[in-house]
Amino acid sequence: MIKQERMVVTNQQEIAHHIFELTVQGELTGEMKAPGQFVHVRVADSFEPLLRRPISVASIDFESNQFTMIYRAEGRGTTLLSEKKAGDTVDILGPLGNGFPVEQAKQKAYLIGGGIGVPPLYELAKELNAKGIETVHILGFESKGAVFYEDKFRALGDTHIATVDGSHGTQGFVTHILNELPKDFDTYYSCGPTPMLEAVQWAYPEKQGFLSYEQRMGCGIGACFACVCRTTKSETDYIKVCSDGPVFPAGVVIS
Amino acid sequence: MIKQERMVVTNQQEIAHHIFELTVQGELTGEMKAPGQFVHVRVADSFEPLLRRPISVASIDFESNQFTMIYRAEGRGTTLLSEKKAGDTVDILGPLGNGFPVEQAKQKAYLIGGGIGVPPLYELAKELNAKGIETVHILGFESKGAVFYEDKFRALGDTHIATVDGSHGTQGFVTHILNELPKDFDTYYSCGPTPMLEAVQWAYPEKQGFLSYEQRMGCGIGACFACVCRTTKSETDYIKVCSDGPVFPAGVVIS
Amino acid sequence: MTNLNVQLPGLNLKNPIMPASGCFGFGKEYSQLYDLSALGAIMIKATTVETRLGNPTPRVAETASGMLNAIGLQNPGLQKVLGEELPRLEQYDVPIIANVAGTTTEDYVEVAKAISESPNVHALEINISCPNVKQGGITFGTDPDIARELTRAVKDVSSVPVYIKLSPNVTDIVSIAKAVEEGGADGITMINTLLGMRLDAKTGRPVIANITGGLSGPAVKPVALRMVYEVRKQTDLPIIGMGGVADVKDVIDFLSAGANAVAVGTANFVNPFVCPEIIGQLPERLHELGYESIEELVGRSHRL
Amino acid sequence: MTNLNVQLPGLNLKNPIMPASGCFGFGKEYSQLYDLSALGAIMIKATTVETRLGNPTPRVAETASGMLNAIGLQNPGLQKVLGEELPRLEQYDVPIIANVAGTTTEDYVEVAKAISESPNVHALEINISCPNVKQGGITFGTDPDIARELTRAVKDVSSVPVYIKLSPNVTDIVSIAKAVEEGGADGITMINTLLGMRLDAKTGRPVIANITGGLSGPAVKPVALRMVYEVRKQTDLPIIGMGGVADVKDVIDFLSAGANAVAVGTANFVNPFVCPEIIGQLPERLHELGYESIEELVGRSHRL
Ligand SMILES: Cc1cc2nc3c(=O)[nH]c(=O)nc-3n(C[C@H](O)[C@H](O)[C@H](O)COP(=O)(O)OP(=O)(O)OC[C@H]3O[C@@H](n4cnc5c(N)ncnc54)[C@H](O)[C@@H]3O)c2cc1C
Ligand SMILES: Cc1cc2nc3c(=O)[nH]c(=O)nc-3n(C[C@H](O)[C@H](O)[C@H](O)COP(=O)(O)OP(=O)(O)OC[C@H]3O[C@@H](n4cnc5c(N)ncnc54)[C@H](O)[C@@H]3O)c2cc1C
Ligand SMILES: Cc1cc2nc3c(=O)[nH]c(=O)nc-3n(C[C@H](O)[C@H](O)[C@H](O)COP(=O)(O)O)c2cc1C
Ligand SMILES: Cc1cc2nc3c(=O)[nH]c(=O)nc-3n(C[C@H](O)[C@H](O)[C@H](O)COP(=O)(O)O)c2cc1C
Ligand code: FES
Ligand code: FES
Repeated sequence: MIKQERMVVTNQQEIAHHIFELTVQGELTGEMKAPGQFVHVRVADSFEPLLRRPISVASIDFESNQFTMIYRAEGRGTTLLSEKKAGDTVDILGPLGNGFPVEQAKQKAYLIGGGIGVPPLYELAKELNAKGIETVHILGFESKGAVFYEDKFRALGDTHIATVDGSHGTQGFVTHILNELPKDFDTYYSCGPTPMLEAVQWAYPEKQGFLSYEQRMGCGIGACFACVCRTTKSETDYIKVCSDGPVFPAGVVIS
Repeated sequence: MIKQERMVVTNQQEIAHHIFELTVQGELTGEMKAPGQFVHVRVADSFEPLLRRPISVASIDFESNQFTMIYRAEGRGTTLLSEKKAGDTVDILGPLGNGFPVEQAKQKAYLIGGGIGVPPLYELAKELNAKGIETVHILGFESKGAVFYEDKFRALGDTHIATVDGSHGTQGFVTHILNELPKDFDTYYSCGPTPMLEAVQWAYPEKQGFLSYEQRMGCGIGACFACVCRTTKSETDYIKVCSDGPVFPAGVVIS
Repeated sequence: MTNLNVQLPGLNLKNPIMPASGCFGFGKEYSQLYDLSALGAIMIKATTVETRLGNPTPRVAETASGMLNAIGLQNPGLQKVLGEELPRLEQYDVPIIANVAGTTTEDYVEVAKAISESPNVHALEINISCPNVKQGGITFGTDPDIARELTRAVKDVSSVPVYIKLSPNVTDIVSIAKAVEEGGADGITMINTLLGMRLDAKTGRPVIANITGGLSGPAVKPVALRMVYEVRKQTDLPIIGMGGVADVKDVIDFLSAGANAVAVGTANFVNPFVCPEIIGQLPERLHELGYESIEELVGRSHRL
Repeated sequence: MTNLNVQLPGLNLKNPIMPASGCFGFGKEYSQLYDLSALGAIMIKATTVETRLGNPTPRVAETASGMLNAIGLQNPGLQKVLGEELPRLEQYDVPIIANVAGTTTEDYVEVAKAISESPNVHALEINISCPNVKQGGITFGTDPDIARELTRAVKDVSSVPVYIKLSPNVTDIVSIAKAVEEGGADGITMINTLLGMRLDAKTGRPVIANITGGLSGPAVKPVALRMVYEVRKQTDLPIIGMGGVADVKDVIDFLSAGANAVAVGTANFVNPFVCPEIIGQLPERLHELGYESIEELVGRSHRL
């Protein structure tokens, strides 16, 4: 069930350049169903900035009723969010959307992420590993300073890093790494900028894949039609990223 | 000179019901010329709320470059201001306006204040006493819970308190006390709600008096014409509370 | 006992609060969050004859204390609304106000006629003010003569009272209000969004794919309130007021200015529980102000 | 080297930034804070033939990300402006744009003629859009024919270029822009304030004594930007854009939408140093965006 809750910040820290890891505690955590779901965060009690910010769930700790988000403080809203300290509260609406179908992977999965699309893949990797699925992580970042969670991903499986400027790992995009890797997996999961999602779909036309999309949002729950995309199904068919997604099987969404 | 400075909060505490005492430190303090001047406070870095809030200077400590304001947290802006803690900074523009002419008192002065008009009278009382002027303080509040600085005023001179509901001191308005007091003073100074200022002028038509007025403000420095009042001088004469006042001799302002 | 009941043409409202059209879909999503029967009414998303996919994305952008949208009347079309959306809403004890849109007078008439016959549609809201579609929409709302004629045409076919939704993007909103009154409108809803624009700071490109969008949210409240006040001065038609309402104080403001009921749009995105919260706070707030019913309060700013 | 220089009819601007009329008085107060010669120009407070005391107080009220004002054109009158205010401004190396207001065409003509002859007045800004006076003001700005005729009359007598200040409270701002262009305007300044209202939460009384007031500040920026963009699409007249500008990014937005220079109003109240601060930041910002002059940037949103 979707809840709106004033959650308590238990930890916030900058883990890479302008990248913050924010952990909050509260009952909403218990409602989470799958990695890849997101929450809609009200960054201030004022009406300026007005809209909530969609942020993915990066890891869940059901035992302590906490979950973690990782986000880039870039615009006005995320910058305000980054100023919250342990003990402060944040108004969070969630969990929203449908996550990655963990049960679809059989033996080995590729998890392909770019930038702030990387965070939801972490909870996904944890859950896949817990089910005995081998995970390989291919993660792209702007530059060395923006890399986060490399060790955490390594602890769960083979991990390859690309940076645009080559300051860490392979120089270039994740697709450069994909070209070098064997295709010995059954399922891929991907989250990142839309051009990257496109490229990943191109790279593995014959594989089962699941992609997490981004769109500007209003309500976040499916009521305002802000976040729609057309689909390959028909001329008049569309999906809402917030409530039908953000994760869709490869080949469905026209971006 | 008027300065705009990000001043450091050195102390903030609630000293009566919804009444806060806020002390800030910075160079702007050194620019203050007279009790009764005010500052224009930006309560948030956001543009919501947009306008600065005018708040009087309640006491000045030139040695430590600090000054104190006392204000009621009522609307949105003052409530936000009341959330600032020691170490935070506040954007302050000031000092603004002309204060009470301390040099006009000869031997004994009445200081008559109502509610949040009381604060500037405290610095005034200090300065008058420092010059050897005897001060009598007649202060009105809503109720016992709203009374502040009673002891501090007592330490400087005779102090009479009125509360509207009679929960402390005399029941009623300051004018009830004025009626009982001798007229053995040469100058009065007053700050408070406009009806109170009117009543005080009525009570002492033959005395030299100085009144501090309030008006809604835009700029606070005399440029926008938001805060004007007509005067008794002529049909077309007016003053600006922010830059010509807020203190005017009795008999000048038509309120 | 404070009385929140409001009687308007076609509408017997438990309370004066309803979600605004386009900000609540067809109620399905919010019904997961609370019981829709708590609401005074529901204004459903604009319905057109055919299925509409609306504008390309991005469709929303944030502005200072407000937002722009250019959804472009996306909706499943008359048949689906009649066959699926409205029947699903029948389970709730809440009157539906159906928002009707179109490109031609014939479109409006077709939708109005059919949708007004649905059992739970108690009133129509004729959207002559949508700024986000190339044809129809706002053009009907900016010319008094066209607005009058469209009102007549819709009145002729509707089996329920007709409210006309006014656009704020006009020189003289009172003249439009008067015109739709002459056309036989049973009431007015106001305001729709103000036409605005945001540019991407880096590229200078309009953020909204449609280039311009409709401004809503707290930023527009002063304009909305002024317009309700002006229209109330010149007509006795019932007014459902909206534009930037986000809390119970805003509701009191619109009622004071002369609105008989109040719709909440954008604020639903900020706080999905805002409507039931306001409804819960209204009795105490009325009491504090010394009123015992909504009707007593309505228009108080004009009586001072 | 980034070039901030802008050439407009009558105005050779060091940079495109100027305080907006009514938000800077006659410069005296701000001259205590910084050297006015840093500014691109100064738009002085509206001047009328006779001394005006303006409206009763309260004259300002805060709204979400904005404010309302109903100053009512208070000013010392033509003679004092000519004799005292303008001469005092001569000490600064900054062109003055004189804002002209009135009740009748004759008023406008009288002020325009006299004030345009002052040595430091390089252009006139004809205020046909003040929403806060009972007569004149906005009525001239909402009817294209009246606007055209007033422009002609003023042009006939002015010894400097004439800019017409447009009201946003219209259905079709482009038609007014076109009309004043036909009337011979040398440029347009836009926008003036949007008519709005705020009520006291307790009493329901309008906070502004004049009942309604003009809305300004960040809240109106999306509307202002949209209007500049629309007008730029339809005319080559120079535009001085304004409405909600509070920082250097806002300035870039207005230039991108097609304004040739930008005025800053309400933001002066929030940060009295906002104009020189923006001017200081412009070169770096232009550089970051890959432009070497203001003129290169102007209208980029139309070229995408
Ligand atoms: C389903 C989903 C999950 C996301 N998960 C993450 C995450 O885990 N970590 C992370 O850093 N970012 C994530 N994003 C992107 C994140 O929402 C934006 O970076 C953020 O909203 C920008 O807000 P701002 O205040 O920094 O920017 P501003 O420029 O102030 O934003 C202005 C408006 O645009 C919207 N906006 C701007 N960029 C985006 C964007 N890329 N996607 C959607 N809306 C945008 C904002 O929400 C806001 O309404 C996610 C987006 C979606 C749709
Ligand atoms: C010269 C001067 C000195 C003042 N000194 C003090 C002081 O020392 N202590 C104190 O508590 N108060 C003082 N006030 C009053 C104080 O400015 C207001 O209480 C405060 O601005 C209200 O802001 P808010 O955010 O609580 O209310 P809101 O309702 O959010 O205010 C909305 C707008 O109205 C203005 N406003 C509301 N009430 C007043 C008022 N009474 N006077 C002027 N503007 C108002 C605000 O500044 C703001 O622009 C002084 C006012 C003036 C003019
Ligand atoms: C995302 C969105 C979609 C809207 N869709 C419609 C619509 O379909 N029909 C309509 O009449 N108004 C529509 N509106 C306008 C609202 O109903 C309302 O008039 C306006 O937003 C002002 O109210 P607010 O400030 O409370 O949002 C829409 C507004 C928003 C924000
Ligand atoms: C207090 C105040 C007084 C104003 N007086 C005038 C005026 O005398 N003449 C005029 O043309 N515009 C006047 N304006 C309008 C501004 O010049 C400007 O057009 C408007 O405020 C929008 O810009 P902003 O959002 O940057 O303030 C005034 C605005 C304010 C806030
Ligand atoms: S954000 Fe409102 S429908 Fe998706
Ligand atoms: S507040 Fe602007 S002149 Fe006084």
